Amino acid sequence: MSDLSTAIPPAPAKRRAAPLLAMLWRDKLAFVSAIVLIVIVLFALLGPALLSDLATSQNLRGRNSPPFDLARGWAFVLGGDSLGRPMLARLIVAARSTMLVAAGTVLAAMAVGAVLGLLAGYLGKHVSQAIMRLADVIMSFPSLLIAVIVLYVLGPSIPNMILVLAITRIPIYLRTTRAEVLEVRQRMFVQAAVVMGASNGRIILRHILPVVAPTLVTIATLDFAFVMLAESSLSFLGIGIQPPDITWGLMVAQGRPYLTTAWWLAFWPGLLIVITTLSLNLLSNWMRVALDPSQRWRLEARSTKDE
Amino acid sequence: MSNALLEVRNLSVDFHTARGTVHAVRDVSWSINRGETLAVLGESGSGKSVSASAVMNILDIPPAQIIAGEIYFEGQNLLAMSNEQRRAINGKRIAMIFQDPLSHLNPVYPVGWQIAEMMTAHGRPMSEARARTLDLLNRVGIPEPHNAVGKYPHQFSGGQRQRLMIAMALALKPDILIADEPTTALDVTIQADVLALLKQLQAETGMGLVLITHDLGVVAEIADRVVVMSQGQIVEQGSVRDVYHAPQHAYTQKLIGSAPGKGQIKTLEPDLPLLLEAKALCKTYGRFTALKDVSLTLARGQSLAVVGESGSGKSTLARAILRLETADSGAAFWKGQDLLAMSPSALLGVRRQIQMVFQDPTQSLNPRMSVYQLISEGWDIHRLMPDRNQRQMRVRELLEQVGLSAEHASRYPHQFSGGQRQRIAIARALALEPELIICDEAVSALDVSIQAQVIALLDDLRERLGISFLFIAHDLGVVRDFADTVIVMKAGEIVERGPTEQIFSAPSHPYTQRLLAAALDPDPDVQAQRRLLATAQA
Amino acid sequence: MIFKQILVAGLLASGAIAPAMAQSNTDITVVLSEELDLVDPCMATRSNIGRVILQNISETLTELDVRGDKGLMPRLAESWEDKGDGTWQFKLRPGVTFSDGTTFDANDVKHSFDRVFSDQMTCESARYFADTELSFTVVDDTTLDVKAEPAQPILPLLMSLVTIVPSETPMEFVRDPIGTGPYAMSEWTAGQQIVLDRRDDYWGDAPAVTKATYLFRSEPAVRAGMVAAGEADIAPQITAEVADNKATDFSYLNSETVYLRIDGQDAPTSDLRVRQALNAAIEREAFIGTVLPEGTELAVAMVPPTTLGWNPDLSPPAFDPELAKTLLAEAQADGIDTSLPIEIVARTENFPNVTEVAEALVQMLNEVGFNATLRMVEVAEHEQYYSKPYPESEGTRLVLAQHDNSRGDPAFSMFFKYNSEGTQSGVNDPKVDDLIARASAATGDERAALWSELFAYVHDEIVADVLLFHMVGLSRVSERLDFTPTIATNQQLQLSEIGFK
Amino acid sequence: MTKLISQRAIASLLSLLGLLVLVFFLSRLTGDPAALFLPIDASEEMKAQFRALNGLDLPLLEQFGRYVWDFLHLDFGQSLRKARPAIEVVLEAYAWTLPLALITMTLVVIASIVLGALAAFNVGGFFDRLVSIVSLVAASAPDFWIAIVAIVIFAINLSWLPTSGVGTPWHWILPIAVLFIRPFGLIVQVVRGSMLGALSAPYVKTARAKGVRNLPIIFVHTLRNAMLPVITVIGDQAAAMLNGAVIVETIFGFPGIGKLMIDSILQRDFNVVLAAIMVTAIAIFLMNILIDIAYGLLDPRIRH
Repeated sequence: MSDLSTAIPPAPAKRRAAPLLAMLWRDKLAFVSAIVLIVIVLFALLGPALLSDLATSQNLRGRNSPPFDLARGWAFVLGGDSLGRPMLARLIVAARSTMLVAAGTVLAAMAVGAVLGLLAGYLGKHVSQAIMRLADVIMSFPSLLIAVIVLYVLGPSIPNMILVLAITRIPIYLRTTRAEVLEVRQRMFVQAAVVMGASNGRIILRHILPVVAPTLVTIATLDFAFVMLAESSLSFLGIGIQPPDITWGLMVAQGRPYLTTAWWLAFWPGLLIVITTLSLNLLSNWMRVALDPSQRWRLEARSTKDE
Repeated sequence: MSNALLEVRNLSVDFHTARGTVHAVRDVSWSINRGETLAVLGESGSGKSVSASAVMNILDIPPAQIIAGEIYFEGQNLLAMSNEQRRAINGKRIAMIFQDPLSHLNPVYPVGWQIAEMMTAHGRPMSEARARTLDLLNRVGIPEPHNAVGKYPHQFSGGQRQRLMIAMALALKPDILIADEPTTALDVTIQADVLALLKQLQAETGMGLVLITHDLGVVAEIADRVVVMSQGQIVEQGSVRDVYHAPQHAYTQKLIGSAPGKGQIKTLEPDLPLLLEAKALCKTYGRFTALKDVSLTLARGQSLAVVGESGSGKSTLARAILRLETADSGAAFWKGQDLLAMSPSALLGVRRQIQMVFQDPTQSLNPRMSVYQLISEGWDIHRLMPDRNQRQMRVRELLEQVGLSAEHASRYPHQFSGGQRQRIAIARALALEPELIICDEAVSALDVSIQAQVIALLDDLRERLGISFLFIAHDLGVVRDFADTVIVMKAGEIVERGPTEQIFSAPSHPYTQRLLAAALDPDPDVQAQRRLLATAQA
Repeated sequence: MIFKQILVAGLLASGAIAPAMAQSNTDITVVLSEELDLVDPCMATRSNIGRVILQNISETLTELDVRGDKGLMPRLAESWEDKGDGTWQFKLRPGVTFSDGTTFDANDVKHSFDRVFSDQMTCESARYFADTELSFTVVDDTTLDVKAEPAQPILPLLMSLVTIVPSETPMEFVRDPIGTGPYAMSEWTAGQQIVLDRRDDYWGDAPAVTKATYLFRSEPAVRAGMVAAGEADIAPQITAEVADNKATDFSYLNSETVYLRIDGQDAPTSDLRVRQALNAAIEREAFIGTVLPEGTELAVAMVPPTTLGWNPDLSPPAFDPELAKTLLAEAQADGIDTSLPIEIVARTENFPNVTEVAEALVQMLNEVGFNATLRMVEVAEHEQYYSKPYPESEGTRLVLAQHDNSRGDPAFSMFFKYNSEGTQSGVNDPKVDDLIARASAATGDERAALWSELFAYVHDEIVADVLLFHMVGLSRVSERLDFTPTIATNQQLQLSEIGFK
Repeated sequence: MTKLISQRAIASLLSLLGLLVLVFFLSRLTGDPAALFLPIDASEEMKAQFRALNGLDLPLLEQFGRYVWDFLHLDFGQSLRKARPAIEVVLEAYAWTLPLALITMTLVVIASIVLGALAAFNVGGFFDRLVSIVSLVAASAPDFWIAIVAIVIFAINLSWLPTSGVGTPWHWILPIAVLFIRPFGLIVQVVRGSMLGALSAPYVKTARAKGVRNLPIIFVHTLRNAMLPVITVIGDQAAAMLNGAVIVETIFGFPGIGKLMIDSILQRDFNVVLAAIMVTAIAIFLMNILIDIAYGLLDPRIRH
């Protein structure tokens, strides 16, 4: 028998998207999570354009109106806030800044962290040492102090908030990338590339980065949740995003005094944070399995049983 | 119902995998009694280990699923028993040892504890277990048992670890011992020792031994009966001599036919121009000497084999020449220029001329690149062949040259079998039209039938394209078939060198002699004779 | 699983803890919002310190009656008289001892003031004597002459702000305050608690409370909850949202005034009509009972109504958006660029619901056509905008601020807020400067009349700022106590005023 | 080991110095402590006097030189607000943070390891799903929200526990419980993931072939092997906790380093901030050494 005959039958040519969707459908929790996230992204994209006026129309005498009362229109179905603005509209509008801060932070931190991590992992010992010490410094720099410094010097705004949070998150990506690079560069295919004469840049970009990327993406999804909570905590301490900007984290922090009297002020944005982070976590768990050839059967095996 | 102590009857097991359900074994039956040795022979993917795993209740369910069949032990169907009942049999009545003792021993516990646990898990008191552990270590030949019990697996050599596994498996004097490829990862001389130990122990305890292996030599050395498996089914079974001398099934015939070490021995043509000359290469890692004063010459069209056991420095030699490692001293002249002192830009030019094929194609091919990308990467690096159509044509040619077809170009490494992957690696090496290919254990991980094909392919390339080979291997049979010159290395030094013919027929160094003596012949009669000879000498 | 264990443990324990937490006898626990950095008597005018030590540990020569209308009352001084030429003579109470056993005499007073003005430490009380030079002459143990240069008509009132320490007290911040008050500090565990014990050898009537423990919790809900749960007896400064129990929660004017400081030198607020429009655009009544607690009063002056010279004739500007629009249009017609950005700068945590108040203000201004935005900042940054020199901006900034004056005299406010030299002033008006100077130097009815005139001028004529509210403080007091918080509860909390039911 | 520790110590010292420089200069960009220490209507003379008393009127570089000089003599300077040595203030707060972090992390480690390991063994089952969902929710809930709700429910409505403070062991239950939640959620997931990998390792097969029971397989054979990545995450979480639990400390009136840090930052008490950062950095350094020792204890391959 020839080894050709034992070749695993090739999958149909147009793979990639369709099987991924099918695998997503197998994991019902991940599927729901994906839908939830798409809805939130839609909120973020369209919400401010459609609902911005509604979300800022105050009514001091109609403040803290309770939820599930349609008398004042659909926008008040989740109640009104402490200035009589409709919670639902505000939540939808706030999705944009919330996502902007979280996504901006994660992307910025990941980009900077990954580049530094690749350099630290691949270049010589001295570069590596220097970068790692830098990471140590950032790690032990209290994030609250970074927040106060940046916001004092540059003023509170969404881009500055992203800057603050991104700085504090860089070491996570840096350390992970470096550790992975140190492992991956020992792999045979990297050595094979060296033998062929590939340059450092080519090895980093073509051979190491693609292998490291899935890990980074997984961390990024988890970090997304962390950043939303961190942003919320900074708002709670009074050194985060400030009105008139509006994020879910800020809404939770602002609803804090009303926890005993008007629970819905802090509850809905808190719930949205939990739902978003939960969805991201579930989706990232799914992704970890779906992207790992040795684990993927868990999602595919069920398909043979289902059919 | 038969009288066999252990009988597997009509067992069928499915695996649910990424690409649908795989019938791992179909309708497999075998049996064994005390005192017998049964070999289950098969190549990778033949399902030879599955029935043993089913006996031990260590199949992962899912993805595995037992579709049909029974396993009788002392007339009781194991598959109908509770987990607790089977647990009580495991280790005590039927024990098992595995291929890779380093990963099958728990890395974080002392070996003494692990051996004693075999006994405490079955209700023996700790004090008794400790005492017996010392006995066992003594019996399997571990030096200084009192010291050894407190050591961890990584502090032992490969052969010692397998001895430890054996000690553990035999702690409760089981009736059956299942050995799954027990010597595959070991050097030949150590393999011989371990097999001898197994045989002695079997003689002492009278246990039945089920030996799962891919190696005809091991079967010839130790087994009474053999079951040959292919693609999940038993294709042939019978006494070892009958099966070897008169194989009935086509698969068995092919398997026996592809065993290495039988071909025509090549001779080096004289007066070939010198291509590579290494002079006095040295390399140490801390206190460990990997290379000591190693020199060699390689001519155009020559195929030079470097033979040695693990730790002999043979791979370091290749890596030092390729500058994957920095040699401490010495020089390596490529067409008269010292590779080790070359500037990066000059080196880039030479890299095109020397290519390497690694041991494990699963790891040496970037899993995220398609075959087309893998093969054409060298052209990107060296800025060759900018024309896309030309590239596609050349990739097709190369794939066909190594026995693959053009439509494989768009696929990814994980979609191929091990042998096919090694072909891709060879095609990648050929793409840059090198003058020298360094093969570092390039066929060691492959099944024999595929090994033979790859060797034939390399041979063909050498003849047609005049490529030189530096062939690093531990398998003497393969070396005998492929090389015209052989260098034998031990502990970083070259102990013997010469034409293949001379090394195999009249080895001068005692180490070379030991190596050759320890190599197992697939013919049971030859092995039987050697055993007689050895006993006579002793 | 762990949770369950904790819950079970909690359940089992709940019976056991409850009695332990309940306060028997006459010990009380006070839960304050801010921890104390220092306990030095010379810092007693800082409200978080004053609440613990002022008149409890350390006493002053005089004391302002804030419960009744008795005005300035004797404390360590039995009487005082103006000897003319800026000199006041104080007759000190005899037979008073400090908690360390030493006897109180005139030298202690002199030393206390030396400490306040010492250049080796920075005592807060010094600020009340900014441009006044004091010299002390000890006549005898119980008689002291104080000469002020220039003459200071409210010197006896100022004496209510300086605590008296023994003359042995070193010229550095002390951690074991010694005073003549009815209580002595027996424990200070930084970050945790301060304990005051009643003194047996106090010169006055023995108060009912024998021991007071001060705890510190920044969260209002927690403070209120502690009283509800019996862990504390008094929780000042709770928020309206948690004040849901009529039997225990008291509201009172707390001497804080909230206003928008206008920079009269900046466009467009340099125009009177624009300032009037700002005032008319704000519907002050809408805040009360919504984002601000019931009882909050509309402000017509920088100081609360209990202050000398308060002008009852002033009335808050009516909410009239049409008027505001008209005024703006007129200003626009005269070439004032009313579309210039107006940034309202407010400080987080300045007072409960400050963010809501600020957001509502911005909306109200924008509804009549202002181009207003909000900028919430933390305390250090707020200080940058609040005090001179003001940072440049494209349009102008309105600083939302809260000013506290429970001292009974506008002198403590008006110079800083309205004088052209005042650190937080946005006004540059010679008439204002003149009125402040004359009022500060005057005494009696003349002083009151001049302050009144100033209030009216600032409020009605030049419309110097947007005065908003006299704030209400809310405190929760355990039902077992006989105690009503007052306007001074912000600055001090006299344990001797607390009784038991 | 000593070599490793001394290498780490040198590396840490370098980053500590970098940190010192950065914090010193950056924090001085954030405004004037005099304005915050003194009342808003304090005169310019008083502010100048405060600055002079605290050496804040000197040129920045001279201030830094003096600070470094004192620092080398282990003098962290006076707290600008508390008129006490900064180091004293910090150590006092640390005496509270340390036991809080220690107790919480101990509980977190025990709970998350037991639950995570059992979930991994039961992968795909009901218990596994329950643990996964609970841990995910735990890892994604805002802690101040939980803290206040917990006080309202357990202390005010049910009166089971004191609302806040540190007087008795009962006072510690709520802060610990709230602080417990997020690291628990994170570590459970890591334990579960790591255990899933370890349970498919070859030595587990050996143990099963030996006839070892399930519980010893999980908790003796597999867990110890699965602990390395878990230890790393535990280290990260413990480091975060050694930085103080700002929110929990603020809400529960817990006088720890987190609350001290935020107060000092907001009040620009530079010396306390610097001292707190230095002490924290040293604590984290010591903890990292403990983590290294734990690695060695768990895995003999690292030890040798």
